[in-house]
Amino acid sequence: QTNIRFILDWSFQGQHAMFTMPVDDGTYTKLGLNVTVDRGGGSGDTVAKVASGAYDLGFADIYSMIRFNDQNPDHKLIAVMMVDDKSALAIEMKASSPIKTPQDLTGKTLASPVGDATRQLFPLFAAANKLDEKSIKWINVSPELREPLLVRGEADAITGHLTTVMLNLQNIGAQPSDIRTMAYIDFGVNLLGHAVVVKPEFAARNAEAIRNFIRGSVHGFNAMIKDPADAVASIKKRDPLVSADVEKDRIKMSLDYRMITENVLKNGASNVEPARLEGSVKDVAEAFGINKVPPASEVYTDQYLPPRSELRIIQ
Amino acid sequence: MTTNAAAMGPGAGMKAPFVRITNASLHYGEEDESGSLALQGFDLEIARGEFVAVVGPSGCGKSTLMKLISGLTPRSSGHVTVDGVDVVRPLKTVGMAFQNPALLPWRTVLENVLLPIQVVRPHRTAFRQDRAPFVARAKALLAKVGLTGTEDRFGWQLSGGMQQRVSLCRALIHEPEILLLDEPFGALDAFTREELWDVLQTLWIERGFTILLVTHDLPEAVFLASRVHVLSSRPGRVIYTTDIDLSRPRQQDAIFTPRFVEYVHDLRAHVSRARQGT
Amino acid sequence: MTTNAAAMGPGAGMKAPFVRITNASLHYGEEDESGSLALQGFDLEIARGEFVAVVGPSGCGKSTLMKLISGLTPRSSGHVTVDGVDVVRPLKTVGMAFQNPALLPWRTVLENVLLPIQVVRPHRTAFRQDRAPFVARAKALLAKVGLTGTEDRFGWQLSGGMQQRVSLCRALIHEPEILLLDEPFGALDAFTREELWDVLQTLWIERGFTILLVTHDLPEAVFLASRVHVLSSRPGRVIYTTDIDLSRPRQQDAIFTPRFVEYVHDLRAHVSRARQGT
Amino acid sequence: MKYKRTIRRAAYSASPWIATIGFFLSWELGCRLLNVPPFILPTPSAAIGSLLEYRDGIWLNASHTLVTTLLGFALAVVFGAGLGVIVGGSPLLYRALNPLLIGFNSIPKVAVVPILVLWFGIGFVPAVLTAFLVAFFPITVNVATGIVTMQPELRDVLRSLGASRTDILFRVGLPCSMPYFFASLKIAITLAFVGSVISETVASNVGIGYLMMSASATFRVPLVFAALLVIAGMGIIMYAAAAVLEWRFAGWAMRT
Amino acid sequence: MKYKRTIRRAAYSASPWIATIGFFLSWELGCRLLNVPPFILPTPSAAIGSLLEYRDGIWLNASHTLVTTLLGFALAVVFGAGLGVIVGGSPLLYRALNPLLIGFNSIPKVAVVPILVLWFGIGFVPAVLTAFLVAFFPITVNVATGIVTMQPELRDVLRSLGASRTDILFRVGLPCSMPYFFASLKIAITLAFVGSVISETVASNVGIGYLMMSASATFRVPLVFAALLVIAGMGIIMYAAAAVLEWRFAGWAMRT
Ligand SMILES: Nc1ncnc2c1ncn2[C@@H]1O[C@H](COP(=O)(O)OP(=O)(O)OP(=O)(O)O)[C@@H](O)[C@H]1O
Ligand SMILES: Nc1ncnc2c1ncn2[C@@H]1O[C@H](COP(=O)(O)OP(=O)(O)OP(=O)(O)O)[C@@H](O)[C@H]1O
Ligand SMILES: [Mg+2]
Ligand SMILES: [Mg+2]
Repeated sequence: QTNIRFILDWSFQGQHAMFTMPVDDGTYTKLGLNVTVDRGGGSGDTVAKVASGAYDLGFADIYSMIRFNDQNPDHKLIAVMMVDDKSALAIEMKASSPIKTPQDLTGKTLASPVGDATRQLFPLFAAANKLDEKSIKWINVSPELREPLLVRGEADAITGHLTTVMLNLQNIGAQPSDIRTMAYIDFGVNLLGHAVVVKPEFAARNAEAIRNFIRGSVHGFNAMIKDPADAVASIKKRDPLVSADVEKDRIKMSLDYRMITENVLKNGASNVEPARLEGSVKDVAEAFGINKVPPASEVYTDQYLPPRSELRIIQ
Repeated sequence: MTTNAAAMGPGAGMKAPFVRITNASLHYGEEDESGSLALQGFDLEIARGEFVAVVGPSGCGKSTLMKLISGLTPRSSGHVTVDGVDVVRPLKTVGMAFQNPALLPWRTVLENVLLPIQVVRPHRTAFRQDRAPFVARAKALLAKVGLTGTEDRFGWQLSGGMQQRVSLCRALIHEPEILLLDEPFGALDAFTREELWDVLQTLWIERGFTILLVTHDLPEAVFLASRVHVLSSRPGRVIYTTDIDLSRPRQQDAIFTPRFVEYVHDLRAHVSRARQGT
Repeated sequence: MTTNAAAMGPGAGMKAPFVRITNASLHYGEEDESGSLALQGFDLEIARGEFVAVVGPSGCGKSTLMKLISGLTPRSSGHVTVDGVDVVRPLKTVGMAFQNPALLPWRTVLENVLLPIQVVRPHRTAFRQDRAPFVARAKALLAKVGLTGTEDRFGWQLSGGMQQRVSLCRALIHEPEILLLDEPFGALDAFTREELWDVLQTLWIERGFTILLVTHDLPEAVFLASRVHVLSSRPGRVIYTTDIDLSRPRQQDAIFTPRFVEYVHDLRAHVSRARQGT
Repeated sequence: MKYKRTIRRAAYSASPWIATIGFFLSWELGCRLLNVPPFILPTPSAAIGSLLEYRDGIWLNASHTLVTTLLGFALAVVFGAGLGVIVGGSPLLYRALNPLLIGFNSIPKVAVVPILVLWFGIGFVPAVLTAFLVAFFPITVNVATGIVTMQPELRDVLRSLGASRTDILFRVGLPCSMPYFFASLKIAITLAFVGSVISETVASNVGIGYLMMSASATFRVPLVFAALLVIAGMGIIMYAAAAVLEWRFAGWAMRT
Repeated sequence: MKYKRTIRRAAYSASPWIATIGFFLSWELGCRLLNVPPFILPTPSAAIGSLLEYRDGIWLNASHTLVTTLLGFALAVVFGAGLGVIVGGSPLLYRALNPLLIGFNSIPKVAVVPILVLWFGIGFVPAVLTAFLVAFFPITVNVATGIVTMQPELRDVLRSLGASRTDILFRVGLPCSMPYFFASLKIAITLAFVGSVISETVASNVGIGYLMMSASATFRVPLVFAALLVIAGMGIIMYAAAAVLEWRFAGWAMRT
């Protein structure tokens, strides 16, 4: 039995069931793993914790990892499983807002946590849509203030993961039809999303364990698709206060927007086209002010993946 | 409860004694606590302008009597009136020198002496407008008790006897109607003490306020007071009273006259009997 | 600095005086501050087992002398040795009754009296093993000063004179080699005071410790001490010394003998002269 | 007169309830009259409703936080009072450590929690440590101040017995500082709750802090306030316990 | 002997420097020996390096935080001491308000900041208010305790003059509570910094809190620690100022 300490990117949410269900149904155990799943405090926090050795594996935004690697060349991490084939970064505004195209954002006020990935990568969005990035007025707020400021009209738009923001807005009384979104992916910014990250040394030492972890997680992915109610139950077991309805919606939304794409349906989970990854890394590196663009091989490796046949995702 | 006294009113006070204590008792703490009954069945009357001394064995309730009259500690039963008014809260017309000097440690000697001026009603307004006359008065008082030059020191920089004299000045400065002095000369050497007897007697003759003096020194009581009360052991009450018929102003050498000595011996006998009662 | 005294050593102390103060002075605060020079050019010797009294005008430095000998306040210059050892830090062999009772307010009377037992070296270990004999001793002492029944009350629930007696018991309980008493009977009535004179004299004759008594009461000094020193006004130094040649144990009626009265008058004259010097 | 006194006594004993209920009533009314949306400030009735609805989950988390806080608080009392005694007893250490202590305490502990987590893992230990780190300082400051300002007359009583510095510290300094110490407990217990909750919001799978995080992440603001009410309630209970001790050990300072 | 005393005096005055430098040295050594990666705990030299490198930006943000904190602290002193006097002077109010105060202060103020932001907008005002809300409680508790435990003998001096309750409060209670008050200032100033920084991390475009947030989002941990050092330094300076006042107004309590 190998012990695996796994840290999520945030507090327990519906889509995390792909990692908790295999714990609950004994899949990991059968694969020779003893997995503990802890909640995290944001992707940045998660990568630091994996790098420090406090955790063995983490679930984090792949671009956060790139930035961390640039700052800490002695403690680089690498992604071993791409979970989100599509980034969910997006800009949200009220449906009644005059902002209809990216260019309409010129001179507007946007609220966002300073560390939010959407905000950090906004330059890519601006460049792709010929928008004067400097004309934007940013307000820095903590996550719990972002949506209320939009609702109250103090911000013209906000940035954040679709799957988070949409549900938050619904929680404070907005209807889906009241909200307009601009997902980066739909506006020329072709980014990937969250991945399972690990220290290369750890991966090298425990190659078979990582492979088995991925096997188990693919099983969880499929189980979550098949039985969302069971998935929610698995989350609720860990945080009894989550709302079943909201998390069910979140699972559906995560699957639709982030996790299940044509690529995934056709090739299975974690099928990363090197050119796409390389392109996005180059763009992101520029936006982050990273001079030494890392080669794709230092960002993501498929060497710990089980055979493609075992990565199949069935809708 | 207050009706009796109120009926007489302040006008009637001319005739009635200035301080009147009738059948008063005082418990410290809860009533049932043993050893906390300090005064019982206490009767005492003091006319306006009188100089009265109280003597008695240690722990008999003399300091308690002071607190009773000034209203610092409420009586448990009985009647206490001052100037015809029932004493239910601290009086505003007393000057009190406590047994322990109790100088405020953050104030200099001068500021300590000026404290009553800053607090007591007619003076405080005047003081705010013009400090000078009050400062002069305080300095004059300090000079009278031999403390010139200590004005700007703190109380805790003085010797025990000096602190006691500061405390006496503090009791006098606002020229109260009634002066309650609890062993004001206890920590002084014989000469300073006798000098201050004169100072106090002169002040009393000039100003005519009412004085209640607690002391252990029987010659002091006889020298200063017009009447001396002897208290019993705890619970205290008056067991003997004598008028001192000596002419005023009394001089230092009066102490050696046979009448004086006789008064002292008489009191001595009664205090002794009071102690025996323990 | 310490060489002189050290050279004599504790062995030599048999011959040398127990307490020896030579040309000592004591400033409070900074040296240049005016009015803070309490003792100057002070000389005093006390033999082991002697009973010495010190009298002098208020503020002349008597309490300061106590602090000098006990090491509570360091001298500014000169020499002070006790038992042949230079006094540079508080001594461990004194029992001190301060001018102000200074009872610890969070301790009951009994606990206050037991304090030295809990602190002073040989006793504290014994006390930890068995409290009973010490509690009995404390109760016996309290009984001697007339405070039976107050053991479990707090200091601040007692009258001034009672507190002073507790403080006296606290100075005695650990049977110190040298006893420094600063007006220990100041707040007591004549009878209690005279009773305690007897108590103290008996203890002294029995135990033979060295006593330095500060008092304002000249008869008290004469009655108790074998030698009396008169201090000058501030800055204090000894200006007159007299041996009291009265047989021991002295009885209460000795007070009225002519020799006694003569001693008192003699001292009176010298204290008066000391004050005039101001 | 007796009647009056009875009324006054009743008013006295009921006063905390009156004040508290009055506070909640005005909060409720304020919210309703100003029509404050619940995601800004829920009414207390909504918060209490949430409290009842999720009582099981809240109870689970609250008990966890309580244990964490108590442990951190206990550490803070022991260490804080100990440091206060040391620092109050030695002017040199007082001077030497003051800047470090002040500097350290000016730092928001949220910034320190991640370090603790990296060292001790997620969950229990960092929360206890955070509660401790946040709470010890007031105790240290107050105990040291109490010792430094002990009455010199009482100190001299001990010195005249040739007592060692430790003896003086324990027999006069400490009792003198008891009222200060108990005052600081009031401050420290509230800070301990703040500390453990903060740590739980940063890194924990359980506890009121985690509950608040996850509730506010999903904008269940009434639930957040229910959690806050629970913390407040626990703080009050803890304080009441300390007040009993205060009466026992520092009652002499309030003698009349 | 004179020589010895000179050395001791020098050690005394240098002690804070020695302690502080010793602290930094052991931190530096610890990091190097244990090979702690900079994203967990940077060495102080790295932090100071960052401090120098970004001094302009840090200075800008620090001065903003300083102003915010000072305003909040000033409010806290005025309100906290005022409330302390009221509460210390009236047993009824003391009893009535205690639970509310304890309850309120057990709540982590991070939870309250969003409400303040929604009411007062982003930036300056909520930060000042947070600093105030965090800092006033220790002052209130200590002032009230100082007043409640004033020496009864001194209170009786005033009462014997027929002084009103206000007079007693101001002429005896307040001076008696001065040592407590100054002790609480030490606590309050550190809390005020914590409060304003916390508020800035939640919602502000400027200030040390914002700087820390954005530095930690970009993994510039040494910069985060540089910011922490700046806060610590400001806290120490503020405290030094308060200590001067303490010596002036409560020096009597430390008489020897
Ligand atoms: N605060 C208190 N609580 C309880 N009992 C007290 C308190 N103050 C005084 N007593 C008791 O009341 C009695 C009288 O005390 P009081 O101080 O009036 O005596 P006194 O005549 O002034 O004695 P002394 O001459 O020694 O000063 C004493 O037995 C004392 O123990
Ligand atoms: N802490 C102090 N700081 C400054 N000066 C002091 C201090 N204590 C005493 N003095 C001064 O030293 C002198 C002697 O004081 P001391 O207390 O020894 O007098 P004393 O002889 O005991 O007088 P008393 O009989 O009044 O008690 C006095 O003038 C006093 O003002
Ligand atoms: Mg008395
Ligand atoms: Mg003296």
